[in-house]
Amino acid sequence: MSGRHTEEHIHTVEGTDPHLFVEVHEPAEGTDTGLRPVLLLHGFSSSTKLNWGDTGWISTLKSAGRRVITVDLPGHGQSSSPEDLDSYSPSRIRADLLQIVADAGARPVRAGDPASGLDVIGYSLGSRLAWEFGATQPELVHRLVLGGPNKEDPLASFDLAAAQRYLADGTPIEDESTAGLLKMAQLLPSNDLFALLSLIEAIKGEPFDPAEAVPHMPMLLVAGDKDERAVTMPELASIAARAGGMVEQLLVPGRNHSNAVTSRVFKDAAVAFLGV
Amino acid sequence: MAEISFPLPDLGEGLIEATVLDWLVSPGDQVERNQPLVELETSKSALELPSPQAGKVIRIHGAPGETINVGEPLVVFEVPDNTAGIVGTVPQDDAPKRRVRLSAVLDED
Amino acid sequence: MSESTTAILEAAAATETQSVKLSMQQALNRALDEILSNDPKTVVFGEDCGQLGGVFRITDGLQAKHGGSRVFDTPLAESGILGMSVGLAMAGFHPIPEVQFDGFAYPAINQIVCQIARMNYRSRGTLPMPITLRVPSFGGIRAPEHHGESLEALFAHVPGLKVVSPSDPHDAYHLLKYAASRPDPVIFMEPKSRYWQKGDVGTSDGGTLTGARVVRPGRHLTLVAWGAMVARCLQVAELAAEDGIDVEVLDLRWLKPIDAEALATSVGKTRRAVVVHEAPLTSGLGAEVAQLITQSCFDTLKAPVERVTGFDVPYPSGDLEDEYIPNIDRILLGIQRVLEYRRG
Amino acid sequence: MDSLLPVVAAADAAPLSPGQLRELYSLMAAVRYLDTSAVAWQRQGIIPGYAPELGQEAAQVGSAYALDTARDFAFPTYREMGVARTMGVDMVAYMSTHKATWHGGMYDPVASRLAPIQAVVAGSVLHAVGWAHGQTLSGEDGVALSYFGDGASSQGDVHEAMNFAAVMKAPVVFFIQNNGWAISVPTERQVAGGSVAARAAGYGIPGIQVDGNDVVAVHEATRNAFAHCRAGNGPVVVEAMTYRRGPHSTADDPGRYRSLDDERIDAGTDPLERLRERLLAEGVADEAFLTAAHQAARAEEEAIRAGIEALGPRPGNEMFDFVFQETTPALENQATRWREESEHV
Repeated sequence: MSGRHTEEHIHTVEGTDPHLFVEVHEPAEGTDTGLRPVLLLHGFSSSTKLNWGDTGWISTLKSAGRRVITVDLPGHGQSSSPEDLDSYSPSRIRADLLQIVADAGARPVRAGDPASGLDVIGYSLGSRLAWEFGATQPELVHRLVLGGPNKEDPLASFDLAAAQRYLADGTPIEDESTAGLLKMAQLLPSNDLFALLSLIEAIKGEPFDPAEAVPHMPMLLVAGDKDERAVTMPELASIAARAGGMVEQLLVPGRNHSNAVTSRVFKDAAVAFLGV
Repeated sequence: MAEISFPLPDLGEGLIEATVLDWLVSPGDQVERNQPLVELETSKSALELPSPQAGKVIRIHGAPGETINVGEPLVVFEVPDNTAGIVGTVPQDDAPKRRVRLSAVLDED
Repeated sequence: MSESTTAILEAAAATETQSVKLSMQQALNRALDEILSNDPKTVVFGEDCGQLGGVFRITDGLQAKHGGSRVFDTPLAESGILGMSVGLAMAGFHPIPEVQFDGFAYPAINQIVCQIARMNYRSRGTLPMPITLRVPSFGGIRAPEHHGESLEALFAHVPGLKVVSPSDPHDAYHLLKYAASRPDPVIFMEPKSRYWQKGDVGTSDGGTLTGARVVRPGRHLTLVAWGAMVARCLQVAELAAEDGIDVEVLDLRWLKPIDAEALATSVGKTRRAVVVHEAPLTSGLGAEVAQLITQSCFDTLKAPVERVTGFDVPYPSGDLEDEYIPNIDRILLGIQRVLEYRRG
Repeated sequence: MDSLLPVVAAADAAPLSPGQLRELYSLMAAVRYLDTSAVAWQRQGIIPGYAPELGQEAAQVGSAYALDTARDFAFPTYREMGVARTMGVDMVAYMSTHKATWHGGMYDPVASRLAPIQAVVAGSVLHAVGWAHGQTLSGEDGVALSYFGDGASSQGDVHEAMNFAAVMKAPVVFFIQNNGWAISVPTERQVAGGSVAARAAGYGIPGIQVDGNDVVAVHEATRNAFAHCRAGNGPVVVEAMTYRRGPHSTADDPGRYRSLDDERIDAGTDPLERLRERLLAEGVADEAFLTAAHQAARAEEEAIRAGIEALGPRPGNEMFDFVFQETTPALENQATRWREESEHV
């Protein structure tokens, strides 16, 4: 894996270091566009490697001359799994992200300076975090690309008690969404289930309300046309549009929530949308 | 020219098959090592498979939506079978060129 | 081994044909494969010989087929590779080490000259050294320094070593198998500029594997050569035929022991000889060959034996390679000098 | 002396028995007597030259005593007479190398498990690695014991050997007799990094230093190293700190590079004397045993000297006979020519 490993950075947020695994990937040699860095935020039960590395996103962005910042969410990938619930809350994660991108060199948008600001690409849960990050950091975030987005976080309706019963004694889970998400989490032996359940619990404490804080920067919403988790994408788009932002939507033909992410159509659209 | 078949590799964590989402190359394309070849989906994730080597693609296996088992042929490359080692070039046997002519009277004793 | 090579070999086996068309690369690869299959004491190793299959792919696929304990990579240290070969031979193995390029035999000279060549002697025959040292040799591929050298005279001068160099895929296949089956150390010099040209390899019968081989019969003059120079001499012979001169080409093959009888027979018939080699002139094997011919054919020789060779300069860079390696015109001029010679 | 070896290596080895301690003394006495006699032989014109190992008896006997000639193999240089004697090599056949009878000596290296005598001092270190790797490939449990000195440790082949052995986890004991001198150059101007054993760390293998004048300590260290190798843990470096009490060879004059006072101070206690005092103090042996050991050593030396004196030159045809397993026409011709022109029958 190329990239500079910045785990030695020592800035703490709220007095604690969340030990998130951060990498900065420099543009492919000779391609540097001089544009602002791109922050990638992966989905639930995924990781930088699965969501962005194996799918070709990092190499695509690097080849497009972009500097890329990746971070594994707490309890995911190579990040540690903190024991305290607070480390998993979306608000705390947003604070950590702010510190990480600042350490990686992102600076507030300045008119006429293409190197200033930060573009953010999220997928699924990462899109929710990106939406909120954009809404709360209007001076920093330049543009957003949200993949597989949903106006309500499916994790908020996750039946935590049923999941814990299932894990304890195998009692079947009635709620289909909960059962599906848990199955997805269990498929990867490397996943830390305790950490993932902590994340869900923390998210339930701070459910997604897109209307509460709406990002005003231009955004591109992308989902597979078979993505059942993103059927509310048009509603999200209209929330953003009502708030005055420029919103584009793209449906990837034939793709669903789990396989839209590799799509060339998605990547090409994102690179073009952010390449200004 | 030699053909080198690249079978579907083990994509990790005990997966035995993958479904083709989309091919990013076509037969006849010259690809570089690490260039994305194909989008695949497994039961766990979707991914882009980079080319293990440089060469010309001559066959691809599996239309979008089809499933391929680990170990089955995925793509066949054509590579020159006379590449030099780590240094140097492969010499060509050109038609012999001469300036000198033999002019001798052989005394056959 | 590439898929196409395998296919060719399988097709050949299926139809029981007596010969297959292979490059020298493929022929050597196949010979090593068979040696490993037939002799459980054989081990093949060197820098990048395992996983990569050697920089010239001579050991391609052998590790996968025969396992990492029989075909393996070593650290980058030629003296270590050859010294280890001595110990393996002492333990009853039949090592086939590779020195990646001829110029890197120099760091191993101590082990080759002081140990491999002498252990049988030192131990009064109780510790034979059945080691076949493969050395990609000679120039012709525009390689950097130390990647093209002609060390045959150096090796041939060392008591206890045998030296052989094949000139085509057929001989490469059979001579390698033969060398590996012998109890003495053999320096196996592979003409790297000939690795890629294909030729018929008769798989059932290698013919006589000791001594020299007449690759083109002729009446008027003998061209003596080995390794990559054999192909060039064959081209020269065809051109000479256009001028009415019938040239015999003798591929010496074994540079130690040299087949003095074959020299005597050939030159006894043609009465004229030119010896061609890439190595520098002075104290090159051409001198040895000329002496052997003079010894046996002095009375009937029509002219002194001519030598067309490289010069007494370090092997030059690729751009000057064609100036250094005997070319067609220089060989023709050598022939002309012999033809023009008149006594007294 | 510090050791990085796992304790497990020595756990199942009993301490040396009184009988073994007495045997070590007998061996050292025989070696001492033969060594000093060989210097005299040279003065008397019986042999043209000799490389004494006076003072290194404990290092040589103690280490070779740990070797199992049924499965192990030793790789000497040219100063390992004590090793040969301990391994039970025919000493007339061994000493014949110093008679200039045959380079590698007349003994059978395969049967005796001692490689031919070797003048390129680091050359055989790589052979030990190759032989040891052969044990791994054959699934056998033999260990190679490679002898060399502080001088040889400067050779590149020693580095290549240690690196190869470490990479391949070859069962080799690199046994260094650091006798303080590489002919005229003292260790401090020969060995950088403090010691040869210290280099082992760079290869990730255990390196131990041992008092090379204490035969029991040498033996235990070597025995532990063998156990470490045999257990599949890869190579070990053992550096026995000793002192070359004599000259480099019978042609060498140490007075040109060290004084008698230096020798007295640096050599420490004579290893044979040390063992003698220990045996007496522990009641393992009495004066009668010691006297008998010295008498046996003298008798042995006399028999070996008689054998050496009786040893005529080898027939000249052997020059040709052992070059190859399969001779060549050219060599046959030369042998014929030699017979016709030079053989005095």
